[in-house]
Amino acid sequence: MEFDISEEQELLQGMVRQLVENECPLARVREIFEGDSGHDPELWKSLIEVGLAGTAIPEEFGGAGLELLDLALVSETLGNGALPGPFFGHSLAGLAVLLGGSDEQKKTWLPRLAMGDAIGSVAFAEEGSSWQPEEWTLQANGTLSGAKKHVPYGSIADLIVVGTADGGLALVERSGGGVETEPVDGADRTRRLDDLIFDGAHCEILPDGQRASGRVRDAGLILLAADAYGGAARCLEMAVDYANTRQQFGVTIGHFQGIKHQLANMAIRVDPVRFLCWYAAHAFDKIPDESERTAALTKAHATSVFMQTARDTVEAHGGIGFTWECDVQILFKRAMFDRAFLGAPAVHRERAAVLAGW
Amino acid sequence: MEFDISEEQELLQGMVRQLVENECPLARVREIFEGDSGHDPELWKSLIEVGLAGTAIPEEFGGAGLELLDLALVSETLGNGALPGPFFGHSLAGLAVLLGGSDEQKKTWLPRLAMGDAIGSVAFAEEGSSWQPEEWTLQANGTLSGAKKHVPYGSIADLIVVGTADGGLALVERSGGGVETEPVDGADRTRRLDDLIFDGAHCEILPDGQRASGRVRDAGLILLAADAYGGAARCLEMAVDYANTRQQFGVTIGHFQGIKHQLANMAIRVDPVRFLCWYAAHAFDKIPDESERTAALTKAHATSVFMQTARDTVEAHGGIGFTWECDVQILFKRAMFDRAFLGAPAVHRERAAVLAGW
Amino acid sequence: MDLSYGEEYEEFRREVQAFLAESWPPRGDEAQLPQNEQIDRFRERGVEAGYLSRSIPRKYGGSEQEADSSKAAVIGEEFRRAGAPMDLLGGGVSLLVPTLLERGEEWQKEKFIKPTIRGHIRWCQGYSEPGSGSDLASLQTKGELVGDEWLINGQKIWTTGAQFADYCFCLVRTEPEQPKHAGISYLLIDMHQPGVEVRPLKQMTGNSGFNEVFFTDARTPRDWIVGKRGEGWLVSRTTLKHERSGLINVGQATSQLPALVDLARRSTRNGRPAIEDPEIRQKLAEVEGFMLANEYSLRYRATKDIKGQDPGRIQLMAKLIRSDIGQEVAKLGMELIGDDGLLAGGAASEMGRPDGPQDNGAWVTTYMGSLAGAIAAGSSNIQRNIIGERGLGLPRDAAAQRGK
Amino acid sequence: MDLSYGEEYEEFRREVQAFLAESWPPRGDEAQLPQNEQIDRFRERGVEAGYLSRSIPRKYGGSEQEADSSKAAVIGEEFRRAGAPMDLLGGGVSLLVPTLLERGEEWQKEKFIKPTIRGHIRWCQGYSEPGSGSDLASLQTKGELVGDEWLINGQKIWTTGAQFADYCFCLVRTEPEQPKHAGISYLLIDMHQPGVEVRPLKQMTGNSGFNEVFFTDARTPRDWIVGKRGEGWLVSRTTLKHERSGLINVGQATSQLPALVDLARRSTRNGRPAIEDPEIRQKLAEVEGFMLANEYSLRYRATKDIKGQDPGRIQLMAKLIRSDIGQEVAKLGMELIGDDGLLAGGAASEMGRPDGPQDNGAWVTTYMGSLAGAIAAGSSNIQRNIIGERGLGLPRDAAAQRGK
Repeated sequence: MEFDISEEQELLQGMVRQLVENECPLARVREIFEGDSGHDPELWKSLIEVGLAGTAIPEEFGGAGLELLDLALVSETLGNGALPGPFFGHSLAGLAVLLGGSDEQKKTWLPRLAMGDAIGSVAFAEEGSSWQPEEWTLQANGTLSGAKKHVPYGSIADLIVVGTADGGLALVERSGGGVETEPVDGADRTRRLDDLIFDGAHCEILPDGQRASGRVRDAGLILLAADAYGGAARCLEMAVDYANTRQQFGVTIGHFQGIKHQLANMAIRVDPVRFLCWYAAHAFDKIPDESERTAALTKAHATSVFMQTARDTVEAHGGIGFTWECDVQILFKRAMFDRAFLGAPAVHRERAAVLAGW
Repeated sequence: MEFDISEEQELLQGMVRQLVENECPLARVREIFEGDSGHDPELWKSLIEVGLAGTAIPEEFGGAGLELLDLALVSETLGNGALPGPFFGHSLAGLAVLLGGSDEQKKTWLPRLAMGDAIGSVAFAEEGSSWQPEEWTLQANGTLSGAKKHVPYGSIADLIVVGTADGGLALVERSGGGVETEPVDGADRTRRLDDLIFDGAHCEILPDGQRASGRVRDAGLILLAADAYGGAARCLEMAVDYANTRQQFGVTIGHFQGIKHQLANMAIRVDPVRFLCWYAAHAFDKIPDESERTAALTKAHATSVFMQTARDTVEAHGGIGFTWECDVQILFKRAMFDRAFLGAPAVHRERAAVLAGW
Repeated sequence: MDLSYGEEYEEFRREVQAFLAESWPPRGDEAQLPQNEQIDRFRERGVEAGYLSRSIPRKYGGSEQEADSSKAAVIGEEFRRAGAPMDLLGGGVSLLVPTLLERGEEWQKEKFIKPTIRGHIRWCQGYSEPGSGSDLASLQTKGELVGDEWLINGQKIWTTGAQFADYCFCLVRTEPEQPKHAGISYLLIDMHQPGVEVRPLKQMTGNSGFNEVFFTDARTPRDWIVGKRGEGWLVSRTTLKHERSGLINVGQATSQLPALVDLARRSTRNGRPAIEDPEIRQKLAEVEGFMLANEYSLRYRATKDIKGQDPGRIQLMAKLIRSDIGQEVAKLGMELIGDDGLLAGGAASEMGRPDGPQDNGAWVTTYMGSLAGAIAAGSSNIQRNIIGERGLGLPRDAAAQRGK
Repeated sequence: MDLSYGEEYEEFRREVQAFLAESWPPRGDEAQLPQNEQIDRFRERGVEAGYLSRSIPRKYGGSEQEADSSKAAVIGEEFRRAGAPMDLLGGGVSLLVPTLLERGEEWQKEKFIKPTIRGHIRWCQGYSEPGSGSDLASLQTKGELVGDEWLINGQKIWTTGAQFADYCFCLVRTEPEQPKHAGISYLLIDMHQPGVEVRPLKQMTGNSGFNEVFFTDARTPRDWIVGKRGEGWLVSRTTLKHERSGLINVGQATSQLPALVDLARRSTRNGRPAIEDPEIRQKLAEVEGFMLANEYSLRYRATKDIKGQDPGRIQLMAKLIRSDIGQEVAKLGMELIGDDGLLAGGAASEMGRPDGPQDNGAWVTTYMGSLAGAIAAGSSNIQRNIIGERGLGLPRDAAAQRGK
């Protein structure tokens, strides 16, 4: 009975934390946040160099051969640093090919994704907040024609895993033509989105796509939850630091019970989320019966907590917290992404209710 | 444009407040609370003497000829004192006869109710939290047979206004036989309840009962809301007094921002309820188009606030607040009554949604 | 309890309507004038008729009317209906002018009041500093009397409208040897001078409403001080006897509800129209309960104002109640817009008051903007202290006591 | 991450099962004995087998096993499944015994530990006083050494089980000239004497769980003191090295959920089964999220205990999290029971943990009882201070500092 991450996993997280601190402290995050593309090829390269692009891709395909728990631990740490870039969509695309692809497709794409030679992304959402496989309507008949919304880094992704009617998955190479991208003016400028319009784009069906699509969605929910925990923990840390720095009435404001109790209330919501995320990822890896429902509850809970914590953190900072200059806004908008992407908390709570037979 | 109570109304409230303080301070409330009947005939007599039993009964029938706003102001003050006894049900019974009765019925009953020669009550609830006129199923065909739940002081009421199928109202004299009462082990021992079983009890239909029943219900909602405001204000006062008395760490606990901010949060919920209750009562008297919906929203809001305030007041008192000895429990249980009687907040919020055409 | 205005005020309403029918919008030649000149002339006439600047003496450009909130309310309703220019808002009119009226020198009143209420000169308020938010009395901007001029050095923040302001009414520490409150003076400073630099502060919504103002050897004449040296704190807190003409704004507290209901009508939730979802219906009705309770509290308060009576502690609560409700509205809006919650936001007011049908992006801005309500003009924690101490009679904080 | 126990512990589980199959319930003649004697004999055997009183040395009646939370968890699971008596709970076993083990005199250990862990003598805890709740160190009960005896005068409150207790472990002010903490001693007092009066405190639920205890010239021998004079505060805070055998109680944090879901299944809301109401479904799923997050926090903490590692600040949060969730559960229950919310309540546990299907009246008791969780054993405000100060590294309150 061991509910804890392993020493290797601690080392992995420590390595990623170090990378984030060295390569992309918040000052650098802000530059990318304010930049045009929201993507820093040098930063992406440094993630690739330590193998993060292929974290959950098997070793035989050039990946690190780790599990979703490891990927979630990476996400937690990247969320804590509000790291910009295509990591999230790229990771899901790799999982989609791994879980749904033919041997041929795996051999073609997994090494390229693991090595970072190709950037992957996923195109799930359709008009009307339709994120779930059973809601997809885009028909795939050798080619794709129609629209997908909110595709992470859709304009730079080389390989796009598209959700298709009847909950299937199809691969589209953006370079193959027939794909137009229109940037979304998203709040979270650390993870850019594009709407995609397919016009006769060549696509390849993933043969096990229908079986894989729910799993890929569940993985996405868990990675967003882990990101949300990391972000919420960072918010809490910022709020505590501010309370220990800011002086009013001759003392730091952390002396005031009003602030202190607000921070304590934030902490008791934030800290336990970490362990829920671990469990959800572990269930994905090892307890298939519980995986889908736990992923839904975990995404709903973790991202709600992050969002409220981000709000509380703005408030704890007073006026400065409401400014563009203050880094809290970057986390706040990341919380908006984690909350809404793949469906808002209410969607997944209702799914969890259905899955429990309520 | 005057949104305020009149000087006469202030005098009325002041008079009632004085009566409560003199005749039934909390120590006396507790005796009645802990007693068998929950009714103090002497106290009731002193209410009758100043005319409260007929507050909203026209002068021609021996009442004070006031409006629902006045009755609500009385209820607010009685709620503030957690006054035990049949006032609430009695007042509703009078309104029912007034609004639904024939001239004959009014002449027979209103003077007796106004003078306190008869105690009135209302029997609305049926099994399954069915309080609303359109939910009533009891058939009245000259006699009544069947059950009603949660009748205030059903065992001592002389006249019971019974809600009947199709939203009608019927009068039953308890002395006429065919009425069995079974005491309910209710939380609020300041307003006792009995379940009633009618077995061929003689009844008289109120000819305008179907038109009146909704109005009587609305009046009941407003009186409960006013009682709730009064009770919530008393809770707040108790919590503030305790914070100004109780010492910890060498100072009164009101010095601690933790407590102070909790009390401020209570106050901003409680204080505005007073004016909402006034408006709801005024709308009942003067703005028929808004009356039903405002009554529903006001009951839901005021009683929710009272309940949460009572909880907060227990917590603000620490251990002592959780004891039987501490008077907070009396208010707490009064909040439970106000909240659930005539239907819980969710019922009336849903009704308000329907009435708004949502 | 009488929610009508009564015949006296309905008669007055007809007068106002007649005036407006004649005066706004301008006709004939006047309609050809530039807009600001149209407004200027209209205001002049409104003052003459006794409808504008009612609390300001005639000699300073006002119409010097007896305080009457009902009349003020009628004027407000009719002017709004006609789309006519009203009394200006903002710190110059609502804070500086009453302060000058009560504490200013005669020459100051003559020089500043009329152009301020006519909108010919604009003011910004120089109170907050980076290190002095809740603890305003700890402000550090220095004023030194050098010859016949004050030399001002320091930084102000959260200065609304500083980029457009002609002058600043400013709290400045002029008596460094005095304890906190006692060392502050209330100075008037010309913003058009080399020693004043205004930098806009971009907000998280992407908009800029506030500024930082840097004073570097900025100058102002010796007698541009209101009250005596070291009395600035008291001067800035001068009880405002100014008529609260905007107060009875019937329906103000519930103004966000229609947009929220409209949003629920056009949104989908778990496959059904959101307006049919029991959770949404409950939340709408719950928030409406809070709004209505606030609405009638404000009407009570307005009535007490009319009567010249003290409304009691309810008047301390308005800001906290409004910002709490605003946050609930904003969260419910976010709940309803689905994946438009990913968007950067649109053109809603930042104080979180979308009063009409809007696109979903505006709800994102409202979602962020609703936080400003809990921060600006006295944080919610400071409000709670005020309510606890002045409203409920609790003792002052141990820590805050030490600061004084 | 490995949520199985592993083969080693499954082997151990089979041993425990074999032991239980033989020993509980008692058979033959033993089955005829009075129940307390059956339990007594079973405990004796459980200690011999190394399953009970694992952290207590053999010479004091324990089985002196190496700390192993996994074994403890397996024992707990199997004993519960068999309905067999476990280690006793309560202050005597969980607080006094570890304190004696660490700080007691040899004769104290010999005299008190074994009968305590066997349940032959019962203890109550005499810490809280009417004037000393959160500020425990301000306690006033006096102990004066007169000859060879302590003479004790004062009042304790919230004393659970005082009416059944044989002895009280008690904080008493023996050095009145010393400042707050330094003047307190830790005394053991016989409850069966004329100077001790126990009065039950009736709770708002109508039940009585707590007592007041009045000491009027109560006596205890000079050497019935643990630690030195004036060291009582430290003694009472002795780090508990006691094995936390109850800690890995898998599913503990979610134990209220099934009853709540069951209640929603059999309740009606606005004319439909409550379980089909989207608001109820959302609330159930939301509260389940909080419960699951807590559940896995507790498992993490248990794992860290096994490894002898510090779980960090999460361990400070358990009580506040539990009482917050308990209040949400209780409110949701109240929301579901309709007009049974008028009732006086039924026989639920007062700490708000209805673990199985219950009647609606029990939910009323839960509704009140859930408040006790926010009050008893350190109020929620004190918990927030602890989390803020020890968990987040915020400074101590100005006011609290003054009190020390």
